Amino acid sequence: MNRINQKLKENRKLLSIYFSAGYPELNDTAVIIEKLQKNGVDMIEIGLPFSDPLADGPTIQESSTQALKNGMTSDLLFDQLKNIRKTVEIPLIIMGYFNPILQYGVEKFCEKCAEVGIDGLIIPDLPVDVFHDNYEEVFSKHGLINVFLITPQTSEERIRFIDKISKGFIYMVSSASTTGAKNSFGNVQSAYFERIHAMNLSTPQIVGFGISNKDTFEQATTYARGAIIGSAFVKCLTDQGLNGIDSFIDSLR
Amino acid sequence: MNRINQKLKENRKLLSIYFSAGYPELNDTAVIIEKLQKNGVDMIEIGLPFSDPLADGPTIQESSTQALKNGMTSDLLFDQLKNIRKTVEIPLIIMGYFNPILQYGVEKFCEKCAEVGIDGLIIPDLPVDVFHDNYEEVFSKHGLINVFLITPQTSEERIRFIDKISKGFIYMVSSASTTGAKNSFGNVQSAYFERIHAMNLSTPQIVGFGISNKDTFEQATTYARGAIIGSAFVKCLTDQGLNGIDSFIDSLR
Amino acid sequence: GYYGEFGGSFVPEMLYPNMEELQENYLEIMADPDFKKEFQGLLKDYVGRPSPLYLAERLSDKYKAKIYLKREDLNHTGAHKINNTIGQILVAKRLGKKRIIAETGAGQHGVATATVCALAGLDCTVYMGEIDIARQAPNVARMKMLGARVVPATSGSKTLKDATNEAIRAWINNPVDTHYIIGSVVGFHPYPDMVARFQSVISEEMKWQLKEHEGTENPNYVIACVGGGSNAAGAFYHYLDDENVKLVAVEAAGKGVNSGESAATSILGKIGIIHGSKTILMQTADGQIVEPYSISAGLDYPGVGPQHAHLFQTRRAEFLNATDDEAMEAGLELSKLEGIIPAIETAHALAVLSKISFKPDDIVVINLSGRGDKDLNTYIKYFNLA
Amino acid sequence: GYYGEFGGSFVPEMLYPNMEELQENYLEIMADPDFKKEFQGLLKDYVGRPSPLYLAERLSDKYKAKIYLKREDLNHTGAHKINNTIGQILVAKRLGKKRIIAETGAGQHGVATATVCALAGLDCTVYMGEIDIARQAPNVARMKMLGARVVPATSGSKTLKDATNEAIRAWINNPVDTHYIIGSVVGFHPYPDMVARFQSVISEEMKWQLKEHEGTENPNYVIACVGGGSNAAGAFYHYLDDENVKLVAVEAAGKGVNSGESAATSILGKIGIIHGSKTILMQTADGQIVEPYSISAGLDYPGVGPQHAHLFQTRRAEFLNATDDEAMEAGLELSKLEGIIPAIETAHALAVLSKISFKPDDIVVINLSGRGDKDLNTYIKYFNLA
Repeated sequence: MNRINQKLKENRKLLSIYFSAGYPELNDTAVIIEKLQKNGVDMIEIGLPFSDPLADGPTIQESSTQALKNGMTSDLLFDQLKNIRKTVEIPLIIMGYFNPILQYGVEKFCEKCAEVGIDGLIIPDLPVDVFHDNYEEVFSKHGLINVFLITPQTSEERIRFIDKISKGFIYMVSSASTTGAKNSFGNVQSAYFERIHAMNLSTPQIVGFGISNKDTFEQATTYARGAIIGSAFVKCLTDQGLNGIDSFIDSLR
Repeated sequence: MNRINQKLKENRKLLSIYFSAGYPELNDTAVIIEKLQKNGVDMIEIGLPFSDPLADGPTIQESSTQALKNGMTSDLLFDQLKNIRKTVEIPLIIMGYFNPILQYGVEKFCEKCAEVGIDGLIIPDLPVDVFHDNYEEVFSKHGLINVFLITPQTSEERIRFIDKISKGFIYMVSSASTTGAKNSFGNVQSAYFERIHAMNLSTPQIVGFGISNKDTFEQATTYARGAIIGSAFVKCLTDQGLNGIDSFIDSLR
Repeated sequence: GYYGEFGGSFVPEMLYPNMEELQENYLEIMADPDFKKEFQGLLKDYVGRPSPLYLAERLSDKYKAKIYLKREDLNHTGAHKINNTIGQILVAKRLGKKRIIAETGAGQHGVATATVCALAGLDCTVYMGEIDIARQAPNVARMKMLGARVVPATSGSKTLKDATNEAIRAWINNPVDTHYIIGSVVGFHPYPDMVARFQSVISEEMKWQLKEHEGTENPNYVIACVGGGSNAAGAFYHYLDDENVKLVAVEAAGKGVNSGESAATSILGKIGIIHGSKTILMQTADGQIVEPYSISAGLDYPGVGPQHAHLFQTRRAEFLNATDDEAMEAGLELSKLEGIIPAIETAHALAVLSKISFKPDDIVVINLSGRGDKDLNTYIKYFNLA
Repeated sequence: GYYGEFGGSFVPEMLYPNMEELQENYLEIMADPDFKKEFQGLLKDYVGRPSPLYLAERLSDKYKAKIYLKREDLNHTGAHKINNTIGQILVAKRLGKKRIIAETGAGQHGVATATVCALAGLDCTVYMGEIDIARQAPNVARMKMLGARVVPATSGSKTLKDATNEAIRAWINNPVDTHYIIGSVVGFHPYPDMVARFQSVISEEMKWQLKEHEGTENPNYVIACVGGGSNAAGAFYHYLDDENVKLVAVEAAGKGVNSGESAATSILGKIGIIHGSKTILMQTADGQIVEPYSISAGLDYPGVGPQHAHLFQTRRAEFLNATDDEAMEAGLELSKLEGIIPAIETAHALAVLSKISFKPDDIVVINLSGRGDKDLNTYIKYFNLA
C-alpha cells in the first residue's frame, strides 16, 4: 500500500510541510526532509522549483527563484533523493508545475519518482481531465498517487468527480488565493469547511493555503484529515535557516 | 515740391540710409539723422520698429526688438523728430509695418508726419491696391509720397501699374530675400537690373536689399538712381555705435 | 478675400507673386475632378476618414444632453491638421513646387506637414520656435523620422508667432519653387479660405453622420476650440448659414482672461494685421503684437482667423473661453468617462459643457480636434501622475 | 480548445470556475444579436473602423509589388489591441463582472484595457513589469489618466511574462467578480480563440477592401509580426483555409537568432506549457521559461499563441524573422517613404519585404498593427535624432 494511504489511516490530524527543493542552499533538500521527519511531521511536499509559479504567492516564488539560482534541476532533485528512503519513512510528495515535468518526460519522471521512493505528485496546472485522459495509467504503473485540488469555487459536481477519481487525498485549498500565510480563518472558510464535510466524500481531505500556526492548523483540521503548511515554513527557513525547523514544528503541536 | 522729388532731380547716384529709430539708444534717432546729413547722405529711411518685421533679416529684426525694449513708440518718434527740420534738409522717409500705423490711425499718422516734416512712407506690408483704394487721398492731402516695392518676381504688368501710380521713386528690391547685407551681386541681379532699365519706367528706381559697400552700391546704381543701405549700416551701429557713422559713409564714396 | 471687414492680403511685395499664383489657381485646382479624386482617396485610405461621430453616453448623462464627439483625434497623425496638409500638398504638386515650408507651434501641424511631404517625396523644412523645440521633443523627433528639417526660430518670443514669421521670411527668400503650408485659417487670402475648405470635410461628414444617428443633419450646438481656428472653421463650415445651429468657439483663457496671461483674443484683442490678414489681434496700444499665454501650445496664437473675427463681430458664433485649470480638468474627465484622452487644445472645448444650459434633447457636437498623447507630459505634471 | 496538439487549458484548479464560465458562455454571448450590434457599433463609432487598406505607392515602387498597409495604427489608442479589449469588456459586462485585470508589456494593451474600462465604468487594474513601468512612462501616465491602477510586477525578470503571472495570481485571488482581459492569442482556452475572433475583423475588412481595390478578396501574401500573435491571428483569420494566400509571420530576432538575445520563438522554442496553453516556448532543457529579448517591448514574449505554433508546425504559415537593426531601418524607411511612423513591433513585419522575392503583380498586405508614437524614445536614441 502506498505510504500516503497508510498515513491517512492514522488516527490523528496530519501535519504536512511544503518546502522548495534546493532552498535555502542547494543541498539542503535531504537534510530538511530528515529534520522534518525527526520532528514528527506526517508528510512532506517537496517543491520542484519553477521559473513561473502561477499559483504561488511571493514567499514561495522567491524560494523557487533562489533554488533555481542555486542550480536546482529535476535531475539534481532525483539525485538528492536517491538515498532518502534509507532514512525517511513518511510519505513524500513532489509538488511542481507541469512544464518541467513535461520536458523531463512524464513517463521518465514517474519512473524516477518511483525509483527514489516518491509516493505522489501535486501538479497544480495539470488539469484533472488531462491527467485522467492521458497520465492516469503511467502514474498507476509507478505506484504514484496524483493529488487533485478543490477550492471554495469548485462546483459540487466537480468535487464529486474529483472524489471519484482520487486515490489518496484531496488538496482542499482554503480560500480563493495563491499560497501565502494568513493569521486566521474567518466565517467564509468555516462555512466552506462545513460544506465540504457535509458532502461526505470518500476521499480524505487535507487543507492547504493560509495555514501558518497552531490556531489555523486546528481550524483547518476541524473536519479535515490534516493540513499543509508551506509559506510559513519557507519563511521560517528564510529567516532562521535550518536551525529554526525544530522550534517551528514544535510551535504547531 | 516734395523734398524726395527735388532730390531725385540731382545729377548723381543717391545714397540712402536706413536705420531703426530708437537704436542703439532710445534718443539716438535725431543725432543719427544729423550725422548722416553731415556725411553727405542723400536720403534717410527711419525705421519705425515693429514686433514682427516679416520682411527683415536678423540684423534689422534685432535692432527693432532692441528699440522696442528701449521704449520706442510712434508718439515718441514724432516727438524725437519734432525739431528735425531745424537742422536737416534731406528727404526723410518713415519705413514701418502697417499695424502700428493702423493702430495710430492712418490719417492721424499722416498728419503727424507732415507736422514734423516727413516726406514719404514705405510700408512693406501695405499692398499697392489697398493703398490705392483707401489711403492715396489722405497721403496726398498731407503731401506724403508712398513708396512701392518691386522685386525680381514682380510681373511686367504690375511694374507698369506701380510705375503709373508712383509719385516719388520705386523701391527696387535687389533679390528674392529679406533685408540683409550681401558682399556682391551676381548675374541674376545684373539681368534683373538691365531688364527693369529696359522698361524705361517714368518713375526713378532706387535699389534696396543686399547693398553693403562701395562695390554693391556701384553695381546697384549702374542703371538705378540710387541705392539704400540698411542692414550693413545697422550692423555698423551695433558694432561701433554712433562713432562708426563717419567712416562707414566715407567708405561708400 | 474678405469676411466683412476682416481678411485681405497685407503681404510684402516680395510675396505678391506667390500669393497671386495661389489666389488665381487654388479654386480651379480644387474643383478639378482628378484633384478631388486624389484628395478624397487619401482622406479615406491614408487619413482614415470619415472620422467617426461618437455618441458619448457617459458624458451625455453627466451634462444632460446628447453629446456627440467628432473624432478628428483618430485621423492619421492624431489631429484635424492632416486634412489641410493633404489638400495643400496636392495643390503644391499641381503648382509644380519642389520644396515645402511650414511653421509649427506644438508640432502637430509640423508633423502633419512632414508626413505629407514624405508621402509626396517633397523636401520639407519646418520652422519652430526654439522654446517649443525644447518642450515638444517628441514631435521634433517625429518630424525628423519623417525626413523633415526642423529649423529653430530664434527671434521674438521663440514660439509659434515667431516660427510663422520665420516661415514667411523663408518664403520671401525662396519664392519660386517653394510652397508654404500654413497650418490654420490665418494669414493672407487665399489661406483662410483654402484651409477652411480643406477642413470643411469635418462638418460635411457631421451632417450625414448626424442624419444617420438622429435623423437630422443639424445639431443644436457645434462646439470647437479656437487658436488660429482651423478645426472650428471646419466644424462650422456647413452650418454657417443655418442660424438654428448655435456655433460656440472656445478660446484659451490661460490663467484667467484678465490675468495678463491669456490667449482670449476676442475679448483682449483689437482689430489689426497679423501675418498678412486683418483680424482681431492681441496687441499693445502702439500696435506691437503681444505674446499670448495658454497651457496649450496650439492655442497661444495672438490672432484669430479673419472669418472667426467676423463671426465674433456679427455674433453668429458665441465666443466662450476656458482657463488652463478648467481645460485640464475637462481633459481628465473625458479620459475617465469615455476612455479618450483629448489634446489640451480640445479639452478647452470640453470645458464649456458645464457653462451652457442644455435642454435634455439638445444635440451637441464637440469637435474632438486631436488626441492628447502629445500632451502627456503636461498632464502628468499637472495631475502629478508620475 | 486545441489547434493540432497545441492549446488546451493547463490552469490551476483555482481558475477552473472562471475558465469554465468563459468557455461555456463566450460563443453564445458573441453570437447574440445585441452583443453584435453593440460590438460593431463601438468598432465603428469609437474605434474608428473600418481601418483603411492603403496602397503604399512609394513602398510598392521600391519592392516591386503592390503593397497594401492595413492601417490598424489608426484605431483609437493606436493599435489593433483595442479590437479585443472592446470585445472582452462587453463579454465581461454580460457575465456581470465588476472588476477588470490585465497584463501589459509596452503598455499598449494596458492602455486599450484602461480605455474600455473607462468607457464601461468598470474598475481596472493593470499589471506591468517594474522595469517596463520605468521605461514606458507615457503609457503608464495614459493608463492613470484613464483611471486605471497600475501595479508593478516585481517577480522574475519584471517584464511582460511576469506581469502575466501577476495578473493570473490576481485573478486566483479574486475569482468571482473579476474578468481577466488577456491581450493576445495566448493563455488557456477560450482566450486564444476568443481573442482571434475579436481580431478577425482585420481580415474580414481586408477581404472586401481588397475586392474594392483589386477586384479580388485574396492577396498573394499577408504579412504580420508575431509576439503572442494577436495581430497576425486577426490578419490571417479569414485566409487560413485558402492555401493560395501565403501567410508570413515575422518574429523578433533581437540581436540575431543565435545571439542569445532573441525572441524568435519558432526557431528557438520547444513544445511546452506557458500561461495555461501548450505551445512552442523558449525554455531551458529543464523546462524553465527563458526571458526573450527584442528591442520591441511587444514582441518579447517567450511563447507564441497555440494557433501560431500549429501554423508553424504544419507550415501553413512561413515564419521569418527580423533583427533589431533590420526592424529599426524598416521603421525609418516607412516613415520617410510613406509618412507613417510604425510601432517597432510592426516594423519587424516591414523588414521582411526585402527578404521575399515578389512578382510585380503580387498583392501583398502588411498588417500595420500599431503606430510608433510610443516608440519615439527608442527611435530617437537609435538614430540619434535628438
